[in-house]
Amino acid sequence: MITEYLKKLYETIRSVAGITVVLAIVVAILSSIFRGPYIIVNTVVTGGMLALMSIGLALVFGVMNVAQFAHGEYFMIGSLTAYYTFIPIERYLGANPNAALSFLAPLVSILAAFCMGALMGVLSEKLIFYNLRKRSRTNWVMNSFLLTVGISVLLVNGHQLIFGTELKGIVRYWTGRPFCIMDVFVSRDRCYAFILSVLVIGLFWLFMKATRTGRAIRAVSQDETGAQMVGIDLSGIQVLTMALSCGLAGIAGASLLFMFPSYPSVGLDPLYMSWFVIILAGMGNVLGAVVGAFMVALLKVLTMEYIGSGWDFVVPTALIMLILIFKPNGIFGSDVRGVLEQ
Amino acid sequence: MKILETQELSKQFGGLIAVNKVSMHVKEGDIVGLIGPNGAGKTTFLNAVAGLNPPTGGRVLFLGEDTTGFTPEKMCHRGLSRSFQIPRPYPKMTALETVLTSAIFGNRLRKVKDPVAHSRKMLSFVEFPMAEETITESLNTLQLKRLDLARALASNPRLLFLDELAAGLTEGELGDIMTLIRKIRDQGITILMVEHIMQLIMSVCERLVCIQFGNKIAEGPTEEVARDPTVTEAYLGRQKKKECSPDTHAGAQVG
Amino acid sequence: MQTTKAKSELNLFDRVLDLLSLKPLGAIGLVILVILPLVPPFNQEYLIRWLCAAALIAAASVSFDFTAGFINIVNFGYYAIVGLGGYTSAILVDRFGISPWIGIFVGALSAGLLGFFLGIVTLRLRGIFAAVMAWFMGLALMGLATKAVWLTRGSLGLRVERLFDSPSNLPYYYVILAMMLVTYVITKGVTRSDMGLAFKAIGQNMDAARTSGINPVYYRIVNFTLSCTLAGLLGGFYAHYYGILTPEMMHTSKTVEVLAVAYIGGRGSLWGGAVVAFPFIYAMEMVRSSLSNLPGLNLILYGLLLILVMIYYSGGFAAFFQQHFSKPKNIILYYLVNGKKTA
Amino acid sequence: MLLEVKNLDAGYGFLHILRNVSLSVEKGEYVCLVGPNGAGKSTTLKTIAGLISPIGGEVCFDGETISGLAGYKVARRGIAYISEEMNLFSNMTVHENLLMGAYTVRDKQLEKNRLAFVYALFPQLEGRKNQLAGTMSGGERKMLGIGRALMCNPKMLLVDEPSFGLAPLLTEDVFDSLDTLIKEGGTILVVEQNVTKTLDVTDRGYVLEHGRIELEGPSAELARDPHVRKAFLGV
Repeated sequence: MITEYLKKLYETIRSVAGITVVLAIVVAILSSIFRGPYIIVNTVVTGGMLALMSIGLALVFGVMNVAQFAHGEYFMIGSLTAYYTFIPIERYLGANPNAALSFLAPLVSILAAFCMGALMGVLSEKLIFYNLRKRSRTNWVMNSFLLTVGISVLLVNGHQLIFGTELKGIVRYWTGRPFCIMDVFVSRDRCYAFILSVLVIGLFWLFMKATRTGRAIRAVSQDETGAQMVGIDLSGIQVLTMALSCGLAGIAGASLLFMFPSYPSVGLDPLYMSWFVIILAGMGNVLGAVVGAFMVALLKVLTMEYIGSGWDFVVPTALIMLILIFKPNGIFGSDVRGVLEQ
Repeated sequence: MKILETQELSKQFGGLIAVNKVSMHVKEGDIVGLIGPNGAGKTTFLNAVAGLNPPTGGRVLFLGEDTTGFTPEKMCHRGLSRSFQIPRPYPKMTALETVLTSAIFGNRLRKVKDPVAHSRKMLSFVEFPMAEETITESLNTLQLKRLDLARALASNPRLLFLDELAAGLTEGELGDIMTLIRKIRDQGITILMVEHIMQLIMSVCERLVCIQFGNKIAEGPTEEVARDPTVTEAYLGRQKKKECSPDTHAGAQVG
Repeated sequence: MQTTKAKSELNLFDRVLDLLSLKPLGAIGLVILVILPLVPPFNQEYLIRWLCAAALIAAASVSFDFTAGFINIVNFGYYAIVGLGGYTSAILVDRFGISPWIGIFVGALSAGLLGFFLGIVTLRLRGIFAAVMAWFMGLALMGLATKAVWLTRGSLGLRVERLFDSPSNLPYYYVILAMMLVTYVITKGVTRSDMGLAFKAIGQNMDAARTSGINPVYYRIVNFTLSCTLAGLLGGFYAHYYGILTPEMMHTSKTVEVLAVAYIGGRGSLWGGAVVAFPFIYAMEMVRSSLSNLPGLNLILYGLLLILVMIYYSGGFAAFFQQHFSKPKNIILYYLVNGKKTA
Repeated sequence: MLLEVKNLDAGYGFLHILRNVSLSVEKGEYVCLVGPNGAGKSTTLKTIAGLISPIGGEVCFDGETISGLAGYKVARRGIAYISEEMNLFSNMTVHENLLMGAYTVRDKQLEKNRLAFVYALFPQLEGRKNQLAGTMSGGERKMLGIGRALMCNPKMLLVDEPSFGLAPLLTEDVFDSLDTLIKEGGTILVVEQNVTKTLDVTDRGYVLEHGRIELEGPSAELARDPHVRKAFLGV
């Protein structure tokens, strides 16, 4: 029994995915030993948020075959919503201190960001993708991709038009001394952001695995016709998927508001990073996206550490190009059928 | 003379063996039918020979040359052409342009002097009923099939693969297609056709090859193959009544 | 596709037009563009500057459409390649003191080389993957330009020698107009030849194209190389016209601008983008300058128009034109739109 | 009349396949639709199931018009369609696939009952409960496909080529399970290319050729018809 499990484990590790994951863990541990544990801490904190972004991206690709270029814009919407929710509350708190409210305020802002992101997601599906789907399904992947490009332009400049280009950020969500983890001082915000991302991913996972609707979403991503055959309303699932995906991006944007103040093109960096993740992990592979997010985060942290800040963009890009050339399916494989043919 | 010969040709997709060691041959000037139930691996076999999905085992000999694993464009230049089961030519091109691609690029080795005239000839040869400037998107099945055939013929092939040319046609159209196939053969073009409509097979083909589950189960003159009990069984199902069920159950669980 | 006999029957004017792949209407448009900056109110410097920008976008959209509209691969790193041409030329001129006129061509060559490389690496990739590949290539190039400070001065911006000494925009306008014409004539010429047929075939149905004897490897590489060389040429102009290069110019949003113009103009038409670019850029600049209290409004219109065209009128302006104006009853109009009948 | 198809015309885009097809199925009947490949059998089933919208004609189920409804709405009315390639959710386990089949069933108890019923019908499936559907063999996939369709307690089954890609022995098994369903009061419309076998087990049949119904009648009569033999073997 045990040998069987070991054998299975060995088989998994021997695959490309296994080798990469093991390698990443080894590298992370080694570099933490040589350079200090902050590498692991940074990786984990960045990775959590990146995972939130990436699963949304992977989900939309898996279920709707839409390669989102505008995903960063939902991140931006999230941070913007959080800013405009949090600031009034903080101002109110300045006048009437209230412990319970000051604890809840960040959570309320993040929840608002989720709702706003989801709302925008629903709007884009209803107003844009639905119409394209109705009119023509030829060359769908490419055409919908270009549509998301249009959405991105629209949202970025919409932000600029309405809210201006200045940075709209906050210093911190949570007051208090930073935590000390493994001799590294980590601000409370970062810590809570990580905990939140783990929580949300966990909830998301539970939703996908255990609920009826979650199963329906997975079913649609695996076989659209089959899903219709068992009575699943495709368009409903598509709207829901879009809402979930954009809502998750909104949460990421909101909970990182202290790091990334909101401005029109704040979403670009998260967009690029989450694209790295899903190319690395395989487009449409949601579980792969979670693992991939931490790997990309590690890569980013290491590049900054060893090569220098600013190169954290060039090195992952070069790596992604190699992956695209040699393993366009990603290291965990793509679940989406027919992507390579389109 | 054998124009095409396959030796133990196999094609495997992951764990699935779609074509399993099929050896067959086509003689010059023949019309050979490739038959078998749905999902038997006929189209996969054609693709493996034509290079669209290179075989994973065995050899292909075309005109005496080992062409295993050649790209489709190379096979086309050697003189092998094919029509598609679901003709999806270039949606935004005109009918003439569609045929022109083949007339220009398919004849690299035996250059056609005036490709436009050649393409027009091909269009009239297959009796393409529409104007040559029609955009292919707006054609119906029969027109598309004829157009695809003209495209396949424009490269002056020695051997032509027809993949379910008659599928989806009405009975009246069937007769026209039969005449057309014979007309093509009279041009000196050897034909290997995958077909389901037995009426067409029986009246046109001289030899038949039958495959089932990727294995060749019969090969020979048409009448002989059609009478072959294994072939009849593959098509009509087993004639005998149900046998004792415990046996079947045991077999199912193993498989 | 015309026979040589038919060609010799044409008069000299029509033959020149045919050589330039222009219809009489296009020639008239070109003449208008040539004299436009000389007549008031267009002879003001800032309006000529707009014209230059429009011509640049027009030329870019033509060579972009050469890839996107024919072999059906959207080169998402297009402006990064433009930037590569610009930077190469600028650095050569700066470091080795060669003439900008030569620098532009070396820049174009370097971009062409990258295009060749890009064509090879995207060979196995289809559709979206090829687009993403080009996108990341562009991002990597931009990252390099930002970080290789010793070479490019990074985001501080690289000062570049201008083509002409005079501060006037007029000579630049004629240069870019000529480049636009060259881009159009080359790409249109190629697509009118047999090669264009091969491009369309591999773009529309790879399997059918291959069984018709078309080698997709060769044509894809040729297409990428040519399109990128032309992009590099435009990059050289960009550098020596604006006089300053920053990595920001290689940004994806610039590509999006070109993409929008090319798609609104009509994919696969080549001329559509070039025609649409002028009124479009003018309108955008008007919006931007007259409604300066509403920043970004012009780009919102951009995005909106792109979305609407993509959903409701995927053929763009070219398809609209084909549908409504290409077969007028009047003989003179017919001649203007379609040229002399050659068949 | 449980299912009534009147003068149905259908096809994919401009590819016109069905021409004026009319057929009907009574409650509790076992009806087959046979015909050569490419005759339009699968298209008929897909059109009834709402996966293709018809060009003309009407489909009535249980007295109500269902033609033109989206696929999921047809499924919710109680028509379970089992396609040729099964359309299983290959990255889900057998158990999850079956639960998906009961997507429209809100009643937990009913769901449990159906699950027990399916596992009783296909004991092999219970043993492979936690296996991924994508890793199963052809015969098991077929059973899972039928099992999944049965989970929603359908009023009627549309089965497309139950023998598709199966060895003869496994085909028998699949037909046996359909037989069991009929005995328990189910209604089935089956499409098959294995003619003799199908006509042997069904009550009534339709012969479809070139998108038209050429013959109809009790299966035993059809099996003796010389035209049927000619249509399939050309002899």
